[in-house]
Parts: sequence; C-alpha cells; structure tokens
Amino acid sequence: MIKIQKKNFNLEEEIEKIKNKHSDIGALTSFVGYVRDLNNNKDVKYLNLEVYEEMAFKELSKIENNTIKKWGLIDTLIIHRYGKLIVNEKIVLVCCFSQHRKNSFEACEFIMDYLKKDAPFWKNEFYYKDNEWLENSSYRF
Amino acid sequence: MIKIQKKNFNLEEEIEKIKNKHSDIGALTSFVGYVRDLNNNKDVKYLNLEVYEEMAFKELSKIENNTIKKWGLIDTLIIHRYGKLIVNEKIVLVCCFSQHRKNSFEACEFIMDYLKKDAPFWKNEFYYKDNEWLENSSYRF
Amino acid sequence: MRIRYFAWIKDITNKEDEIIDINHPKTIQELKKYLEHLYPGLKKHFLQDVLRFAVNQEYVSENLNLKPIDEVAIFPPVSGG
Amino acid sequence: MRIRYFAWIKDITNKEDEIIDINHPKTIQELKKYLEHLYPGLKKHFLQDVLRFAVNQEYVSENLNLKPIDEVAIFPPVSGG
Repeated sequence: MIKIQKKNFNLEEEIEKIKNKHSDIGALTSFVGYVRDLNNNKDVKYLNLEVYEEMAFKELSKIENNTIKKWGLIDTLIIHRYGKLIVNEKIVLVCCFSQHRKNSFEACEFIMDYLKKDAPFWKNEFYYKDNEWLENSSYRF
Repeated sequence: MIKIQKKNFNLEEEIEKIKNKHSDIGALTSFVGYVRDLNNNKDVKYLNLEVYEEMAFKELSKIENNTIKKWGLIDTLIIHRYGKLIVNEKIVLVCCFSQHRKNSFEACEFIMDYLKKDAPFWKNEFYYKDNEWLENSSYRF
Repeated sequence: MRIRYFAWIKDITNKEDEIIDINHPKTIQELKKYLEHLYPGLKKHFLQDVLRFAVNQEYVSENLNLKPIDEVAIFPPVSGG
Repeated sequence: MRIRYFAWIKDITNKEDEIIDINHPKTIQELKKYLEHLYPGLKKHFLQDVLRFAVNQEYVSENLNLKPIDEVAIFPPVSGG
C-alpha cells in the first residue's frame, strides 16, 4: 500500500492495519526517516517537501511490486509525507512484512535505496538565514 | 534501553519516547517479530515464551553496547516479551536510531542475529494436539 | 503538450507548468533546445546533464518520440526519503 | 552453588533450580558428571554437546573454575526473537 500525504501518521495504527490482514507474518522490518536538526552543518528549521504526486505513486508502485516479487514478501507499506515538515517530524515510513526476517531486512533497504534514487520528492531545507534544495547522493548505485 | 516484559507494547509510543530525546536522528530501522499461525507445517495456537531474565538483560546490554559502538548509533531500544503469546501478537521489537540509514539497517540486523543466537529466551510452541520447544537455526554464523 | 517543472527548476521558469501546443518538439532533445531559448538559465543545467525527464510519469531517454498529449516533467535529482 | 534449568531441561530434572552445597563440582565438566548421575536423561544431551552453560549469567567454557557462590545455568539452544 502506498500513501502520499501531508498529515502525520501513527506507526502502531498504520502497521496494525496491514498486520491484521495476514496471520502468516513472522517478521516486519520498517524504516522511518525524520527531519534532523542539523544538515550541511547548518541548523535546520524545517523542510518544504515537494512531490510530483502522480509520478511518485507510479514509481513507488513499481518499486513495491518489484520488491514483493523479488523477496516473496507478504505485504508492504510506504507512506511519504510532503509539505512543511518541522525538525523531529517523520518524513517517510517503509514496512516490509514477510515470514522470515532476512527477506524483510533486505527488502526494506532495497525499497529505501530506490525510493531515495528515483521517487520524485524534493526537500527544500530552511535554515535560519537561507534555504537549500537537497539532492540525494547516489554513491550506492 | 532494554525492556523484558509480559505485556504488549505500542510501537508509536515506545519509539516516540526514545525519538523525543534526540533531534539529530535522521533514520530509524526497526524490526518486529510476530507469532505466526503456521510453523513446522503445524497450526500454531500460542507460544509459551520462557526467559532467563537476569541473563537476558546482561546479554542484550552487551549486544546493545557493541552495536552502538560499532555503528555509531544515537540510541537503541530492545523490547522482548515472555509468557503466553497468541498468534498475531508481537514478540520482539528492536530499534536502531542513527543519523543515516545505512548504519541503522546494518545495526538492526546485527542485533537481531545476536539476539536470536545468544539471548536466553525459549519458545514452547503449542499446536492443536501437541507442543514443541523451538531452536533458532544458526546457519548465519 | 503539458510541461511541468519541479523544485528549483520553477525558480528559473517562474512557473509550475505550461502548455506548448504549436509545432510541439518531437523529442526531449528538441524540447531542451526550445526551453533553452525560452529560459536561458536552464542551459547550463542541460549542459551539465544533471536534470531528469519524465514523460507521462515515467523516466525516459532523450530519444523517445513526444506526442501532443504527453505530459513532460523536468526536475533536478530527487531528495525524498 | 545454585543450578538453574530452563526450557525442556526442566522436564528432565523435574525442577527449575536446586542448591548443591557439599563437595561442589570444581568445573563444568565435573558438574556434568554429577548431574548425569542425578538425572540419567541428561547424559545423551551432554554427549551430543547441544546444551549451553552460563555462570553468573555469562556463557562459559567448560574449563572455568566454579566457586560455591556461583549461579550455574544449563539450557538448550535459544529460540528468542
């Protein structure tokens, strides 16, 4: 399941909604990304996160389907927020549900790598005096 | 932080308690283990999870300290339940908080591997007709 | 053909999107030529080859044939997650 | 010396723990001999070398010297997580 939304989310509620559908899940690996107080050695006030929403859905669906197939997952959940996000707020959640842990770990890292590389989101990071558009480093590819 | 407890836990609450202490966290990888409905090709009713509590604290503290040091984590959280756990219930939560995602993924998998190998917990799995003490396979070591 | 701009590309074009409907460019290469002319500030970024192009919400190579009904998006490297 | 048993070891010993206070065994090896005698059902598991030993809540090798105040635990391979 893919959700692209402005509002915050509750980890317990979002995860239980998926978990409750399947009794064969033994393992869940999840990743949460947060807005950090310091980046590029500057104090961050907030992010303005822009999204190309129609394309983000398509790209994340593609990544999700490839991952489910490659690792035989039972289910996945990706939530990505956009808009104004203040320091300490959650930005993204990726969950990989599977029978065994090894698959779920590998799959979750795989989704995050491709999300960082291809999903059309852009962070405009606001400091106390100026702002800067970020770019994900692609050293892992 | 290590918690060994009978009662269930709320992912959002437990994670926020740690997250709120640190504004430099950018990444959280977490793992949740659940009781599956099927194991060894038998329908599972519930687990009785036994613990050697004093030793589990010592072992998990050792694993936690090694992991924080090895991967430069900001914080960790391990919750492991014991007692009667019914199908679909959470058994374990491991959280690795760090600045960047790669460290948190590797650290979380590392903790799970060592927890599975060394932490003194034993699952007595109850099926419809009989029961069986499980042993973690150690193929990864 | 609808062209959409994201992130700091919008600061150069001063708009989020626009419609190009007469003599539409036939390839991304032709579109780049056309936009360089309209927005000289884009030229150096095209030359550095840092921007990414999507047609109908899919990443594309520059040789793809463009159709009048296509939605083309131009954006810098992403930074989600 | 307090000996603690976990998981299915308890089904063999029929108890969770016990105190051995006279002529206490000086090593894990001696303790195994002593317990084999007390609980014949343990012998085959000792021979298969599948059980694990902890002294004062730390995994140990068999050569460690045991002291009267030690807590020794005997248990099968773990299955937490």
